[in-house]
Amino acid sequence: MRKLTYREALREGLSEEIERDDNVVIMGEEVAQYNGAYKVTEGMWAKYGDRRIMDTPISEAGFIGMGIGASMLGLRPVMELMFFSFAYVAWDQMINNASAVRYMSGGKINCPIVIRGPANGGTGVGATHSHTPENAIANVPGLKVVCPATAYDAKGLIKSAIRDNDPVYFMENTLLYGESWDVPEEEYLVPIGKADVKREGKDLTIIAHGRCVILALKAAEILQAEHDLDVEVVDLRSIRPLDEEAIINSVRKTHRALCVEENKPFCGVGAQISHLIQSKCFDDLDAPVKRLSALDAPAIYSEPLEKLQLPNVDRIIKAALSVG
Amino acid sequence: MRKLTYREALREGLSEEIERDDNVVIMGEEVAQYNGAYKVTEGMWAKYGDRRIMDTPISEAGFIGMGIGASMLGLRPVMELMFFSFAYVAWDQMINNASAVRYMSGGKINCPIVIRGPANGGTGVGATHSHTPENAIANVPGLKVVCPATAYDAKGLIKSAIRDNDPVYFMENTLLYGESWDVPEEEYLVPIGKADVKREGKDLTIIAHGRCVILALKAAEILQAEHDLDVEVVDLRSIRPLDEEAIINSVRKTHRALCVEENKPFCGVGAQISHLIQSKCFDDLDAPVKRLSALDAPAIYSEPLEKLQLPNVDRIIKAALSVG
Amino acid sequence: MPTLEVMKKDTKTNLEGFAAAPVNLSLKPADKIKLLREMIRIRRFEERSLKAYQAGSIGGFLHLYIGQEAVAVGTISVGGKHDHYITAYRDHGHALTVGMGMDECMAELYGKATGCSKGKGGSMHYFAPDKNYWGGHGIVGGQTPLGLGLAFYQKYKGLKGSCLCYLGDGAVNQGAFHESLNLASLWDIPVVYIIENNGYSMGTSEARSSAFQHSLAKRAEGYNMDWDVCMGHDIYEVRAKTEIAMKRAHEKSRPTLLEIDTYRYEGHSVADANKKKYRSPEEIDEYKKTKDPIYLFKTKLIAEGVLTEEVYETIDQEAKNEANASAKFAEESPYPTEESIQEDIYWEVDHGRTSQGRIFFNDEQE
Amino acid sequence: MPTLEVMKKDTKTNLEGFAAAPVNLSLKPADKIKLLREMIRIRRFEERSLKAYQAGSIGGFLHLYIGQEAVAVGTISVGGKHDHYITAYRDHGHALTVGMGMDECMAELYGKATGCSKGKGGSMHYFAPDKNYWGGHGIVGGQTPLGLGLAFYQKYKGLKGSCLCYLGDGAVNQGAFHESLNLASLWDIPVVYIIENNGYSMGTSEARSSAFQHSLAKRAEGYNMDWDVCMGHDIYEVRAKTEIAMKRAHEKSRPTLLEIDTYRYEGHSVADANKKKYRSPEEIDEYKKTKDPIYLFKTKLIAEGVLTEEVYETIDQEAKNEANASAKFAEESPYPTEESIQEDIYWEVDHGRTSQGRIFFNDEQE
Ligand SMILES: Cc1ncc(C[n+]2csc(CCOP(=O)(O)OP(=O)(O)O)c2C)c(N)n1
Ligand SMILES: Cc1ncc(C[n+]2csc(CCOP(=O)(O)OP(=O)(O)O)c2C)c(N)n1
Ligand SMILES: [Mg+2]
Ligand SMILES: [Mg+2]
Repeated sequence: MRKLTYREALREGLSEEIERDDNVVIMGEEVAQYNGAYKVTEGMWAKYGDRRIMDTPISEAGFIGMGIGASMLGLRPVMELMFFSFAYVAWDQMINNASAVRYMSGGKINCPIVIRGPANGGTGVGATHSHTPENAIANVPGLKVVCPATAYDAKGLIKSAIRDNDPVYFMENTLLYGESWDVPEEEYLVPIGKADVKREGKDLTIIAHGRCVILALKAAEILQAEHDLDVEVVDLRSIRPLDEEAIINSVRKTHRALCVEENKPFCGVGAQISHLIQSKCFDDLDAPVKRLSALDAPAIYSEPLEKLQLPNVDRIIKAALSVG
Repeated sequence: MRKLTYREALREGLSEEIERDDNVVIMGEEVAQYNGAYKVTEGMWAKYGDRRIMDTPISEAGFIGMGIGASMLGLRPVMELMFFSFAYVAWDQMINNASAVRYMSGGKINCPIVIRGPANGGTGVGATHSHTPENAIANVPGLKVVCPATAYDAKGLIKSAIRDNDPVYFMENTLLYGESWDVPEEEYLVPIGKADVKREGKDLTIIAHGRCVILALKAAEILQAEHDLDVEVVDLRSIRPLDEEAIINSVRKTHRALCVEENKPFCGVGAQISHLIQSKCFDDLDAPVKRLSALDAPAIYSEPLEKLQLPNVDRIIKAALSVG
Repeated sequence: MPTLEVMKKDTKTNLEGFAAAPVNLSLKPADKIKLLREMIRIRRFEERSLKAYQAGSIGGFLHLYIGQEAVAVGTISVGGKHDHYITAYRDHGHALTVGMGMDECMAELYGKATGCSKGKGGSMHYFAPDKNYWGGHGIVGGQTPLGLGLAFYQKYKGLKGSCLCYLGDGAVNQGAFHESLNLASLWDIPVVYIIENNGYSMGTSEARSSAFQHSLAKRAEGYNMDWDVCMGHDIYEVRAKTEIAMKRAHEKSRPTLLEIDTYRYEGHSVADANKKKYRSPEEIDEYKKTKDPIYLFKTKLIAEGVLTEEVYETIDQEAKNEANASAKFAEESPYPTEESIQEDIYWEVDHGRTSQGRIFFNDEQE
Repeated sequence: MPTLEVMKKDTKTNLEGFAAAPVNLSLKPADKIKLLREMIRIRRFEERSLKAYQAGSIGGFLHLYIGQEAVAVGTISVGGKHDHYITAYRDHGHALTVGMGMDECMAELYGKATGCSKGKGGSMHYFAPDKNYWGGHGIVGGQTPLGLGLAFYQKYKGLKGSCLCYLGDGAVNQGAFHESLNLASLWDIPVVYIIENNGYSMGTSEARSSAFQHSLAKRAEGYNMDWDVCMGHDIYEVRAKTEIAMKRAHEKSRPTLLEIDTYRYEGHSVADANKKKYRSPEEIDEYKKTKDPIYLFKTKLIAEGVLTEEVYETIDQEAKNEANASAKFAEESPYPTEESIQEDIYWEVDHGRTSQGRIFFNDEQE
């Protein structure tokens, strides 16, 4: 099958939806004439023009709020945050307006908006540019959060997100943009809220999302080869809605679980999943659920150190072996 | 002993620190001439004047950022958010600048700032005014979060928070402001990071913070009287740092745990604590850790419904009895 | 914008100047009566809601619009099919003006299932998308980018439309508003930002919250945007200046910042204990005596021979009756069901799931 | 501000006007050489860092200041004991000017433990509180309220101080900056906001990101704040206009919005692939030829008889040697230890706990 990079797959998904629906517009800093800070939208402005692909000033609260307002009338804006970290200057718009306007109107309104961008560390951009707030966003009823780990999922999920009638926050990863995966020619969608077992195994379940899935798969191979540990890797793909069934089924089979994520530990996604597992698989568990997160510190700049701070293959192996 | 309301206790703590240290200033909307939207600072402007007690325009990002900047030089600003929910328009300042400037400078700077205000629902103010983001804030290394449940703790903790050399986010509750508790005349501090067992029991541990502690204590009485269930209530008081030892010791004694909080369930503080308990008390638990949170929806306006949405005595009793 | 400046001075001296504006000359007697009736209905509705609040039937916040009626009625009366409206939490006046019913509005205050938001939004969150009314927003300044988006949609679809986005004098110092002004001018978005300047943000006077020259609206010059200042007690002036701004939006797709001076008679919200401390009772009485928008328009219409005392009394009585009836309707309406707490959150949950997986996360307590 | 307007025109025609300003007349030859040396040191330091980046010794972002040297050197050279500085991520120039060493700065870029932030902050996050330098901030506009706070502290303590808070032309459209302008003027805070207008925010020209009249600085009028515009290639003009603003801060405790036109020669960051697409190579060359701040000042000093080609060459060679030495220092320095990842987060953890309980939350993997 043909291979596409994560970046190309996203671009293809975005382009297909732009062509499919006149209500789809892309806005963000440098998405048009500059071709995207990370080139996700490369060539789209030349092809689709100013009306559909719009460069914005550095006013995230303003233009994201504008997108939310326009979405109330039926526009389907896809807003790029150059870094998802910049959501914090637009937090009120993203958390209050996008999530609550439907409820506060008694269901008269919905906001079919997508807010996407890279949410990750690992490239030496430091503490303020490396936030991964999927936990905080998924805490908010009314919002949806997806974190694709592969090109295939990125394309299928961005298309589903754009067609979704609720706000979908779509978190990517700059370290994945250049990686390639099989992506079919023919159109497809990946449903939001469906996890994907990316590796089957019987001894331990690793639950992860985003790039940590890729690291977990690498770790699984080594654990198999060197430690004879047969690991199942469950890629959540969506954080909210959450495919709890997939997690439970896997843990009921393996009796052991490790949650891996790039976020800081306190109240991370792994905490929610650990709680889920202990409540639904209490008698199935042979050992406590373990969690592996970024070392609990602001993202450090120094690249070799940041590699140690983030989950990496070695840390995953160590954690997997430590699951009693 | 004399009784003070939660509001009076806070005011007394604030006043003592204002008089103790010229670097302590109070800023916020309507805190001075209006005497505070919830009267926490009543009379302080008249007593301490414009220099120490400052009214601000409705510019949370601006004035809170200003406070953070001034704190880098040694000022100890106590910023009032009329509602803690308004933090979302100042989120970048509160999350990035207050937490990361120390790290990014290699430890050259610290920000002794306190940001306080009510974070609660239950008064029919609706979805945008009822946020309880202690989980999201405690996720951030560099920040501290405290949630006092009584007048005694409120006074002792606000004084400790003001003297603390790191940023402390201090979450109050409008439904507690008018409630009274014993508060000694003589000065005292309550250490940040120390939980308080507010009721001893042997059958079940309820872990809570803020107003949910008060509800849990009421529920405990009924559970004792009507169901012969002897409940221990652990008041966290601080979310970060967290007194894990107090939680573990209690659960090792009772073998059952229920986490109660007002936040929405996904990645709430209860998830973190549930994970802690299952990992540290795996063999001590007779049943899965249960969690009780607000019903997973934006805060509903209709007051009788909001009472059902939030944790209340009946829901706590039901949840306590459901712990297998 | 010198011409506008002149008009501003103008208003101070010669109120009749605006009666003569085309948009007002075109008003038939019935239209004028309708404008008056809408202002009266707002006031009576809110007076009734205040009673209900004091009786304990209404909780939470209640921000009354009494005194500012000519702003909502005057501005919205100029709008057409593709003109949209969005405001902050002081939203009852705009709601009734766009055509929302007293019943649904009062029931919302009572937190009843028959309320315009099914009791989920409350006083600060009235919405009627079918009437181009987009709320009702509680976070100061938070609605200003939304209004930009409503207007952007008109332009994107090639409609001759606009959005009137209202905010208070205190809200102008929220960052999101500044970002919105720049975007509006930069992108030629047909939005009209209307600062309802009632002189106070809660207990803080305009002078204690904003640094400015001449007027808050003049800040628009920094964004190369047209602006004007307007006396909010004269509905003719409000209509005249709103029409200029709307024309600009419709024909040039250019934004306007319009500051309308007005006054609120009650406290910030009905819970405002200091409403007569941060401003003198004399100040309030003075405005009521000399600038009450209903009284002024009533007098004008009588002078124009369009209205008689008798007709006025009837209109007023009808409004009172309508308000009382709405309170009765609200009283008798049921509260929302417990199940409804988790409805109206996700479109897909209300209309059939399109996604999979768990979407609400409470532990079920078997 | 007519007088300032005049000065602005002035600059266009007559650069000497500013050489004659008292703040410049008072400069001794050695002082002038020092200013030139500082500009050269910045350029050579950054050229060297670019080489290191291209060699792969530096990662993350690297935003070069080359072309803008006269702004940092000119403005900071006017400051005194109680004048503080804070800027965005393009912060190397200001850092060297306040007196930070090339070694600690270069080592920081390499992510080494000997860096000014122990390798924890990187290029965007240089700090030297002991030299009144407060960073180095990565979030656009995020430093503007912090600068307000640094200035507020001077006023609170009754010091004759100020804060020069730098931001870019793209940053002016962040809400926090607008809020800061209003607060600064409303509360008489001695802050000088300096817009380093290099014409672009990444690939977006000033005209595509800001709606304005005449200048970005003129927006200050909306806040009743003094403002000025300044040519950033003439260090004499930069010093003259900075001094006016600082005097205003020191003596009247009033803020200023000062826009300094300048230009960056390199891309937005060294990773900017389009640096010659969103602007023409001719545009870049034109500026280098006619407005290079170092070349202009060098020529001026030679004309003034203060400098000779020989002296210039020595200074330049010394700067290059210093930069190369700093790269060597950085190369040879150790990386931070793994333990250090969890240091410098909480003051109390570094100095002895004052609170109790657990403060870091990773599962320990026994
Ligand atoms: C971001 C934010 N900060 C503070 C508040 C609390 N608050 C609600 S209304 C208000 C005053 C607003 O005054 P103004 O904008 O003049 O509108 P008015 O009430 O006069 O109509 C304040 C401070 C809020 N709702 N949102
Ligand atoms: C809130 C926020 N949005 C976007 C960015 C990404 N970004 C970093 S610099 C920059 C351009 C800023 O341009 P300008 O303010 O003119 O400063 P210059 O780079 O020219 O010095 C952008 C968009 C950011 N760091 N923070
Ligand atoms: Mg007002
Ligand atoms: Mg620039």
